[in-house]
Amino acid sequence: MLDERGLIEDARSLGGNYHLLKIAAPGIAASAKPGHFVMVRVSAAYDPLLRRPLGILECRPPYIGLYFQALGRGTSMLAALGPGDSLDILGPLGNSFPEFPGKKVLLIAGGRGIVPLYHYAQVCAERRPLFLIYGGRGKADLPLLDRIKALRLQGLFIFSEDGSLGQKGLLTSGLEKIVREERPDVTLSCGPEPMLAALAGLLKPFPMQNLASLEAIMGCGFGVCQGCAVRTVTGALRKVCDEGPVFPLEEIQWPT
Amino acid sequence: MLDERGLIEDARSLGGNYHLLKIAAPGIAASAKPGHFVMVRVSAAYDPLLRRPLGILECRPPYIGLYFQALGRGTSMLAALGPGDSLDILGPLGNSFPEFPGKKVLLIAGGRGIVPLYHYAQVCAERRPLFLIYGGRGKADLPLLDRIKALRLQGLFIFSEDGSLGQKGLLTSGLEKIVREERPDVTLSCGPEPMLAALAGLLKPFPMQNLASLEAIMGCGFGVCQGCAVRTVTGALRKVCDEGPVFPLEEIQWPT
Amino acid sequence: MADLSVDLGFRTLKSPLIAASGTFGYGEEFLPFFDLDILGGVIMKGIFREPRPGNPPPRLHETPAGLLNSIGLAGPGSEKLQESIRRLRARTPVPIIVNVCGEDDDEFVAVAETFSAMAEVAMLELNISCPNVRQGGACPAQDAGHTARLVGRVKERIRKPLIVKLSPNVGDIVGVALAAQDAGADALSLVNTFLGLAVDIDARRPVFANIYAGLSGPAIKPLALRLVREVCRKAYVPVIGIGGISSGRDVLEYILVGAAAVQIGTINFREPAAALRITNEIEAEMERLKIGNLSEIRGQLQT
Amino acid sequence: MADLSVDLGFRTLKSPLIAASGTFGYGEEFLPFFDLDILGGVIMKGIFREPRPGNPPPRLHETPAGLLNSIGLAGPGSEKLQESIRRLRARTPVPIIVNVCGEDDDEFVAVAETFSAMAEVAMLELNISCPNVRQGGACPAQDAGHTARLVGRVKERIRKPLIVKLSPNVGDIVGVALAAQDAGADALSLVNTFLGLAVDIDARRPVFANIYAGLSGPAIKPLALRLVREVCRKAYVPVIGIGGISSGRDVLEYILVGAAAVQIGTINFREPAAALRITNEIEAEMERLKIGNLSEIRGQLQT
Ligand SMILES: Cc1cc2nc3c(=O)[nH]c(=O)nc-3n(C[C@H](O)[C@H](O)[C@H](O)COP(=O)(O)OP(=O)(O)OC[C@H]3O[C@@H](n4cnc5c(N)ncnc54)[C@H](O)[C@@H]3O)c2cc1C
Ligand SMILES: Cc1cc2nc3c(=O)[nH]c(=O)nc-3n(C[C@H](O)[C@H](O)[C@H](O)COP(=O)(O)OP(=O)(O)OC[C@H]3O[C@@H](n4cnc5c(N)ncnc54)[C@H](O)[C@@H]3O)c2cc1C
Ligand SMILES: Cc1cc2nc3c(=O)[nH]c(=O)nc-3n(C[C@H](O)[C@H](O)[C@H](O)COP(=O)(O)O)c2cc1C
Ligand SMILES: Cc1cc2nc3c(=O)[nH]c(=O)nc-3n(C[C@H](O)[C@H](O)[C@H](O)COP(=O)(O)O)c2cc1C
Ligand code: FES
Ligand code: FES
Repeated sequence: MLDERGLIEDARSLGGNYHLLKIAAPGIAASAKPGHFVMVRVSAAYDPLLRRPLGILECRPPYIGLYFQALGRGTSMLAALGPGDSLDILGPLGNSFPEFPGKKVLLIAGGRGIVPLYHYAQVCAERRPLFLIYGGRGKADLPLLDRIKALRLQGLFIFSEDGSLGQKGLLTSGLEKIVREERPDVTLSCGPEPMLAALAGLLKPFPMQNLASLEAIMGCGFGVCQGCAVRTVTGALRKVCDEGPVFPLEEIQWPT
Repeated sequence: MLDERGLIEDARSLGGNYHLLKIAAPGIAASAKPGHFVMVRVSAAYDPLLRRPLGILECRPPYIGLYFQALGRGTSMLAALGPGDSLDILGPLGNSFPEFPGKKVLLIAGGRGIVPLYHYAQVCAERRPLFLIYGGRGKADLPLLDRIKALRLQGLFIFSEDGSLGQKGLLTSGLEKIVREERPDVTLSCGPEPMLAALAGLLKPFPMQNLASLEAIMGCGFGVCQGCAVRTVTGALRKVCDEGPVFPLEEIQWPT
Repeated sequence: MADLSVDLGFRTLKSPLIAASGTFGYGEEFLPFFDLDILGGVIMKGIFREPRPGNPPPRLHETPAGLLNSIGLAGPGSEKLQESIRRLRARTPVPIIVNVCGEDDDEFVAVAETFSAMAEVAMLELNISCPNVRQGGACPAQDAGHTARLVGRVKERIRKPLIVKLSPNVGDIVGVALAAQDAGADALSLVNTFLGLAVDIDARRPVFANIYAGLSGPAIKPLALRLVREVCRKAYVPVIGIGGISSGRDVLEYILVGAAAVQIGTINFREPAAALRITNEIEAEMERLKIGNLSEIRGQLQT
Repeated sequence: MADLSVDLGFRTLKSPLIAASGTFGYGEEFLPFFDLDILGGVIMKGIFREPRPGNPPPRLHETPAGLLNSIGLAGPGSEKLQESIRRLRARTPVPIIVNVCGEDDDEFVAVAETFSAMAEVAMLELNISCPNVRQGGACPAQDAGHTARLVGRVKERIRKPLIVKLSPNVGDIVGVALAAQDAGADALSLVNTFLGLAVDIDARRPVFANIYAGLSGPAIKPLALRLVREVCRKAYVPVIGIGGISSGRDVLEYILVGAAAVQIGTINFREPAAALRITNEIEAEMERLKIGNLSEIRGQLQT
């Protein structure tokens, strides 16, 4: 973990509020693993005050790739940056995904939840059978599709709520069928909370290991502020930033 | 006076913290006169909270030119902008310099105080005899010299404290001689407060009209916050933003 | 279209948005930027009987997302303000509110009487909470007894609705609020600026001659919103929320905690047409949240 | 080279810069970023006797230049903290300070006794000012009498210097400060966070389950600096200034108003090596201003 000044090499808008940044951050790139995230300082001034957590999309030392949605003030400021601009990045953070050698792995990505799973697929696709379910509201929410197709996935299932790409509907609507047919050993998921909550219910009957990468509001990203607590089924609170962001899906107390 | 979204057409660093911006701001450019200034919003976020006052260096509709020193947080953020970036600009503000048709005018500029005087010279040099005294710490503080030489000035006197350009010394050291020789009807001055205070003393014996453009910390720039007060010799307070920034030199109570 | 009107009980305003005293000059300065008649009201810069120069410069100091001011209620005196009010009335029908000041209680009463007599004035706001008049920041609103006495005296002599403006620099703002209410305040407005300090480390002096100054702007919003909620829970007269408002969302936060209307201050310096933008944002939020009139959500914070 | 050491009377610290409780974890987390031994001290996250889960999420809400937190003093309990302290001591000689909490006075005393007995602990800081334990934000530091009683009881049972941490959410902070001092506090630290509120307009609820939360960060600096000056003018025990510090200049401002040392909080989240940067900035400012030791300027604000 280190705090380094990253230099933007390439900045790309993918339409629909989605952005890609390629950043030279040699220290972080040297040790980033799939599932890790970074905390990015968006402003030299004190508004916004906090850094923003972003997953690592890919890592090709000395570069890391970020993929994000410009939603609020912080991410909009990030979206305005271009090549030559620099920004402070703290990372790699969090617990990352285990590799699961030899296991059949199903990746389940909702919207920007693709980030850590893309990274996982890029690193692990050669080594084991990988399947990916990828869903979004519509075509515009799935701008990484071309890159995903270039990965060596054993199976790719696309869902869009409006039917503009792949199957029409929420990805959870097609999930059971895919699981029954492909019989994965492990699922790795990332996406909006309602999606993960639904997954927790849908996957319960199957004898698999299910890991999910969570989001939470973060003050620090390295375990000191206690701001990122998430409640587990035992009622205990865990820190998403350093005890996670990857947790067993069934350990989390999902909102009902 | 209007608040418009200016589009940066050209941004140039002149070294030594000095920067030039060429901004498309058609509404402001349509009515800006020498001595006018603008209030520039430096950040979309609330830190820095206030706009920054900057003089208008030149005005070629639809463009205005700004020339500024990146000193603190606000001006440093401005210095980071480039072509294609936009920024909110309120102007033209203040009372501007009278034209003084037919009069012999001596311009006295210290450092970035060149801004309104350059504008005046550009607009008025063809119409009346103009002299300019321009001083700074050293060569690096006088980066507009080439442009100034292109103006049709009747006389140009350069001073630098370190002697790296023109005569060595403060411009006030050579002032009396120049005034005696050229016998101007009017002086227009702008520069650091100690320079203006010294001018007030030096020019007192001469029978001229002396106008100075002042700086003050400004909250609004258009007369509503009362933040920019300056004390006059009568003890009264005047607002630099809308009663100035141009005042008769001898009306101001200069610090001793 | 959302209906922005709000009911203060004694009067209905076209909009919950009122321009705060000291941040909107004498109204006229904003005519180039938007039609003032979209506002619920315009409050004039605080006024004393006689002209006052105010405090020596510097009078402003920027802080992160905030502004310290020590203007010291510079102003032209009652007579000149009457002229400004007539000039503004000639240009716009927006309700004009006078921010009444005084060095002592008698002056407060005298100034209030003067403007109560003006047909152009809709209401008075009693500024018992300016931290920049006395060194150390003391003001009548720091004492419930003084507040009650003063409000009572002023109410006796005026025939216009009286808003009493409270200070956040007190231990028990609710106590002062209730004292003002019981003494006859028709509405309460809060907050005035928070006492703050800035130091010039080179000069080893406070930045301001008066030492302390008043903090305003987005930085104070969470603090002001808390105080407004506390007062709204206990007062029955309408409360006008003030402090750091810079967006339509901010306005809805204040209404949810119980404010009947709000004032915008420092944001007017940064953005002369802020009131227009915020009005549009309030409308947009109301439509998004399917709110027909703000009375539907006023004080409806679920806890 | 500037000499950063400061004298608290009962102890000399290597630097005026202390890491504030709740913003520095248990120290270890910062070892990757800089050598903690440059600091005057490290204060552990506030501790109760038993483990506490803290408040439900969300626990943080960003505001302009500020942070609202409602962590609710989540922590592992006294026993686990003792282990953390031993681990930290094994890695660095930096003075370790324990931030002592309690649901009631007995618990404060018990926790204080536990850590007073630990050789690794340099001092205790009595956290009587956390706004996130009770709904509404009430805490012992809002009452001078309660403060005096509690400080007196704690002092009787411990053999380490006691810092008492004050709340800004009071009418008369000087009164509470003097009560703590007279009851035996060896030093005072202020301020803890300011009570604030944020509202979720979509849910029509407060953002936080506990309704109010504590505001920290650069936004509060002008307010905290004012309060620290007021206490420094009246107290004779050393005062540790806290609130929004983010630069070496800020530190010098606090020293000029009379603080003997300072704590940095929220800035540690934004910038894990903030303490290192600020240490360098203090040195640079001291050299620029030709200050050999901070005692030369402590309390030297010219007014
Ligand atoms: C571990 C982790 C990894 C993430 N990876 C990505 C990614 O790869 N791509 C991407 O687009 N987004 C990602 N997010 C979400 C991203 O952090 C938020 O969208 C972003 O912080 C919003 O900031 P803002 O300033 O634009 O929004 P604002 O609404 O202005 O933010 C205000 C505050 O809320 C917090 N916040 C708002 N939404 C979220 C959220 N969903 N999660 C966490 N904090 C939030 C912000 O950090 C800030 O403190 C990730 C979040 C986490 C926790
Ligand atoms: C009418 C007018 C015209 C000006 N024209 C120019 C110009 O053409 N080119 C140029 O380089 N500078 C000009 N200045 C000065 C310029 O406004 C300041 O240098 C700038 O505001 C500093 O902001 P900052 O954020 O970089 O500094 P910071 O130190 O971060 O500023 C903090 C606060 O102090 C104020 N401030 C600091 N220094 C000054 C100053 N000298 N005058 C006014 N406010 C100050 C800022 O506005 C801000 O409120 C002008 C000032 C005025 C009043
Ligand atoms: C420069 C300035 C001048 C002010 N003058 C007055 C005044 O004359 N009378 C008054 O009641 N309040 C005055 N105030 C306080 C504001 O009306 C308002 O209560 C305060 O600024 C908080 O609101 P804000 O955060 O939206 O600015 C002034 C505030 C500022 C910043
Ligand atoms: C997330 C968070 C947790 C905190 N926890 C504690 C605590 O456990 N004990 C305590 O005395 N103060 C606690 N504080 C208050 C800080 O120590 C400090 O007094 C306050 O944040 C003001 O300083 P700052 O503006 O530098 O952050 C906490 C502050 C924050 C932001
Ligand atoms: S984000 Fe600070 S502890 Fe997790
Ligand atoms: S800057 Fe606001 S009145 Fe002059």
